[in-house]
Amino acid sequence: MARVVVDVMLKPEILDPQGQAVQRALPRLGFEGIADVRQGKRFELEVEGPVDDAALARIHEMAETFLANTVIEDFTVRVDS
Amino acid sequence: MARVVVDVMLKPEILDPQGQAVQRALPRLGFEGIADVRQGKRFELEVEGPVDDAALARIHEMAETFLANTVIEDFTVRVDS
Amino acid sequence: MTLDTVKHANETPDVEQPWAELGLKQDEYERIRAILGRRPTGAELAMYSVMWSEHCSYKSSKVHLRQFGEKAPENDALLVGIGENAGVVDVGQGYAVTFKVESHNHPSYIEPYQGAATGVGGIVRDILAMGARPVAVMDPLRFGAADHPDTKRVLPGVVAGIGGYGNCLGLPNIGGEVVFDPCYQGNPLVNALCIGVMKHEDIHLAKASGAGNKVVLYGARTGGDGIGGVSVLASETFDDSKPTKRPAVQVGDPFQEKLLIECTLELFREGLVEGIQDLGGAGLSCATSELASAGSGGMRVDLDRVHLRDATLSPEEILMSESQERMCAVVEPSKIDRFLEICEKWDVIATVIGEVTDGERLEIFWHGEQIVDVPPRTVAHEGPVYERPYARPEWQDALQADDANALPRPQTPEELREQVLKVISSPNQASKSWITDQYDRFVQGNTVLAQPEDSGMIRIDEETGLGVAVATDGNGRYAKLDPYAGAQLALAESYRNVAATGARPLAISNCLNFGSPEDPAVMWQFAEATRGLADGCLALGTPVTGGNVSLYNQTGETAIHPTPVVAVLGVIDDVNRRTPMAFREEGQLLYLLGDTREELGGSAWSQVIHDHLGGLPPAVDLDREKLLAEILIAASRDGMIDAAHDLSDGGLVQALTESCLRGGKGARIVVPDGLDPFVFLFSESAGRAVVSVPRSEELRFTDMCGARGLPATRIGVVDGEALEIQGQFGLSLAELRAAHEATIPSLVG
Amino acid sequence: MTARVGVVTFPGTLDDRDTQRAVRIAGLEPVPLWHRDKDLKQVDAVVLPGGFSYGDYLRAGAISRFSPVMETVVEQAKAGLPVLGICNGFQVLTETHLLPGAMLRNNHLHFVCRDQKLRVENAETAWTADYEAGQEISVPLKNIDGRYVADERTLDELEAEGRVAFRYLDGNPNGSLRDIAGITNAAGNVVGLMPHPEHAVEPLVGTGRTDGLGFFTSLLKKLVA
Ligand SMILES: Nc1ncnc2c1ncn2[C@@H]1O[C@H](COP(=O)(O)OP(=O)(O)O)[C@@H](O)[C@H]1O
Ligand SMILES: [Mg+2]
Repeated sequence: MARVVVDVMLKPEILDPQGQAVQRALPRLGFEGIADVRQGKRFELEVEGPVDDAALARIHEMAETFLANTVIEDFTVRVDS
Repeated sequence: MARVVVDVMLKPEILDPQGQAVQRALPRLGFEGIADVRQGKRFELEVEGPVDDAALARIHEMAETFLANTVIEDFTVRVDS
Repeated sequence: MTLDTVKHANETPDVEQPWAELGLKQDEYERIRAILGRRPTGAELAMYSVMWSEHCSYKSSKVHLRQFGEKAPENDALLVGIGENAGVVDVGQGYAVTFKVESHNHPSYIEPYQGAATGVGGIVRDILAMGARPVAVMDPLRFGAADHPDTKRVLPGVVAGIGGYGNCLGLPNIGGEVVFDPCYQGNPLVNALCIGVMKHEDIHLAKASGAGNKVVLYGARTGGDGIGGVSVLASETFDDSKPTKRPAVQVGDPFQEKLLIECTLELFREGLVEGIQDLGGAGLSCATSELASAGSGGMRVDLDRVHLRDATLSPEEILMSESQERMCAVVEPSKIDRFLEICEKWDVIATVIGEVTDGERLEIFWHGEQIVDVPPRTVAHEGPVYERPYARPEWQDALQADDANALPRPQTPEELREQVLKVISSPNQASKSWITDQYDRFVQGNTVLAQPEDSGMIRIDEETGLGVAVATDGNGRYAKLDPYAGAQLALAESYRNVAATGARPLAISNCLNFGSPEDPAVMWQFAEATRGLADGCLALGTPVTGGNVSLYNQTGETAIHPTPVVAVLGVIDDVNRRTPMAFREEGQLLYLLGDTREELGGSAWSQVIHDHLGGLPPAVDLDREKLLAEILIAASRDGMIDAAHDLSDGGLVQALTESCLRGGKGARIVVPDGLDPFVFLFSESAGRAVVSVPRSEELRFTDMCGARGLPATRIGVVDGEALEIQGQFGLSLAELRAAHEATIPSLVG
Repeated sequence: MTARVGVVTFPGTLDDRDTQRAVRIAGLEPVPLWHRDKDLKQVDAVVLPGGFSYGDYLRAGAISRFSPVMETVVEQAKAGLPVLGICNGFQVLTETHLLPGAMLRNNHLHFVCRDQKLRVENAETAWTADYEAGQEISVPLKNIDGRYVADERTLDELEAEGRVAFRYLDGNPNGSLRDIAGITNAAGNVVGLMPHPEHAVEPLVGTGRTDGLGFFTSLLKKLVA
């Protein structure tokens, strides 16, 4: 079975308090030099059958209409190697 | 500035209620053929300075002690190209 | 690997078995062999080991818990007593209420969010299994020192887990406790309580009867989480050298649990359930053996029918899995179709996994081959019982001799004022709203009172206003000084809290959190605390309906303070008559009820100002507690008081601070003649409350107190924008608020 | 005359029974609606109540939006049926795009449960006609994903058209842009807000206020008029 990964991140202009909270905590934990942190979602889909262009197109549509809310989020789809 | 991505996923044996809920919804939306869905977190770190082995080692430690809870989660670290 | 069938076990009697790794002792293993007349199969060994663990079998505590039955007061209200998933109490008008408090301490230390979340999930299923709709939760919590780094890890996770799970279930969180003490570092206590409501005729029991009836497993799929988790984990001290004792924790799915609740209630409504059991610690091992043990016949289960999340699980693992959000029901064959239909309606997976037989054995099969053949009682109800040795620790005398009443006291009004501010802003005495504001207290629309009120109160009938109130209390410092008195003080405080809101205390549940039972000093604390609690319940007429024991709460040789947590359930005929704690009306008179003695042992003052624990805890007078409760209830019913607040840790000044801030009103207080202002403000004498009396009711109220023999001292009046102790000092409400409310956010916010 | 108000139950909905009670207290007739039924049973209005439908998994409201009942709700809302989304219901309405914008995790990252002061900015919608414009009310707020966001253009448009229906007062509890607590569609029949009016309808329970009753009585006024 093939794995397709969909990454969903908040659009750059949207405030990401989770990422910020992580970033703020880093120096306290002794990790310096991280200028910014953004936190998003990662979906791993196990696809039955071949992952051809048609399948990828369908997953793209799924990401656009369901996995991501494009009002606030961007997404990428890729086959996991 | 270089970007390092840390992906954090629940360990395979740990229940992933979010992934399950997503998977169960897919057929209703007309998307068939997805055998399993797991949902995790994706962190994008903007790193100041060079991303050399030392920096990656530190980020690895950060992921292990902070970004992931290794009692229930696995993680991977990679430089974004 | 070959399947270890019963046949195979008969043929290979000398196979080495991993009984020690599973937490069994040599003699326990020998006993299993004796019961079966052969070596157990792997599956049988798995079942016995989890069911005979401390957590499931109560093997160290049983001999002491028996007193709760033996000394139980006569009480017509008790419909179901100890031994079922939770006790049930008659609250009148045809309604019954079930409630229980349970611990999830060890899992919450390892994974605070999930540990606490699944703690809520587990207790909710216990309540549901009785036939009741869960209507509220509470969460008595204890953490290490407030400024300790591990507290910063554990506390936010635990609070988020309780909120994340409870909020998602739609159960209002109406109270609990938050206590900090270094003794809980590495051993946080996460206790969770749930209250459920039903009609008398809806009570369900955990037993499998009626040969031919089907056994249905429904809810989440079974996975590999927490195998041997809770049970084994909660049955030994932490020891880093044994990583096998730290298995994967369970992850909760509150959404699944919400579906399980609604589905199960619909199954009850349609009369489709003969017997029911939730799956918690020890999973299917527990559910099947308990159902079969309590019923009249035997049971046959085809384990390969269980819906799995992970197809590679072995039968042993399936039996031990502690996957959450599952229930097991016994259903008549003619009702099975409808049963499955309702499960489908709620998107709940349901599988017939077996049936009740007319035999006497619990028999489990795996693809047609028999892997378990046991008498169920020997698994579920006739486990080992230990008479652990116990002895009063030799340090107890020295501890009690180290008298807190002899500690240096403030010398000037200015110093007294400073110490008041220090005490009310200390982590244990400070406002907990940073935590409780993360819990939904409004959902279901029946919350009459919620934290920080003395007890949570839920309306259960909209027409008549019938309601119930519950409070939980425990004070490990008192219990350390004297476990017998400490347990009674926890009971008395919780009882008083319920009465302060106007409800009549009916029954109790309890969670007994202690160190290792293998330490005779800890066992003595346990024996004393249970004896104290049983005697106390007899004196107050409130039976124990159920509870939970959590042992091995210790790191190395150091045990936590003995921490019995007591939950008291009360009933109020009309919630419109409840008494809140806020001072609201200027000019109302403040009365202190009860006697104030010089009692500072274990007090908040001794902890905050002197970091001291020694002496004796406040004296217990249960007759006085009863009288005080009667007065508070009568005054509420007859509209003689507008506010009441019980006095406990922190003493009078703590109670005044809370009531003033809650109502946004100040108070002018006069120190009664002959009383030292310091003792007046800080003593923690039990059996006291402060009430706010409208002037028009003063005579009637004082007459009642006088006639009944309850000391009632007029100490001041609701007035202004400050708490003013005349002749001593004043503190504006703003100052009080800043001191009281800033602490917790600054520690963990 | 009275009105029939449908109250939808999704899997994981929590405040459905509370909403039915509020509808009843306001003198209207509650009609339970089930997420799998397309049929709205001839109701005069629909409330999507609060809770955690589908556990709030993926995004709050994201999965419920695809339920059969929502197909009809969206269709009829576009034809003028009064629809109120409370909390999770508001999230569902944004996911269906009946209302613009989206709801994100609170900026402080915690669940917050408190009594919240609001200003009714638009008293002309189907659900606010019983209030005065500018009226201040207090109702409970309880959520973790309550931060309203939309792009600047949408926000300006909402402001210009008077479609910001409620604004937070005395402190923004979650970082919502422009203190927005609730909005309406252009026609004024579809309203969504994060706070919970259904928990402020009886003096005894909840916060002890009845400021939320107006949402339900407004409906009657609109429907009868
Ligand atoms: N401290 C206690 N006081 C009274 N009853 C207790 C106590 N601890 C446990 N019990 C009772 O023992 C029985 C078994 O407890 P437990 O194993 O915790 O139940 P469950 O399997 O439902 O979690 C229950 O009826 C419980 O109420
Ligand atoms: Mg149980």
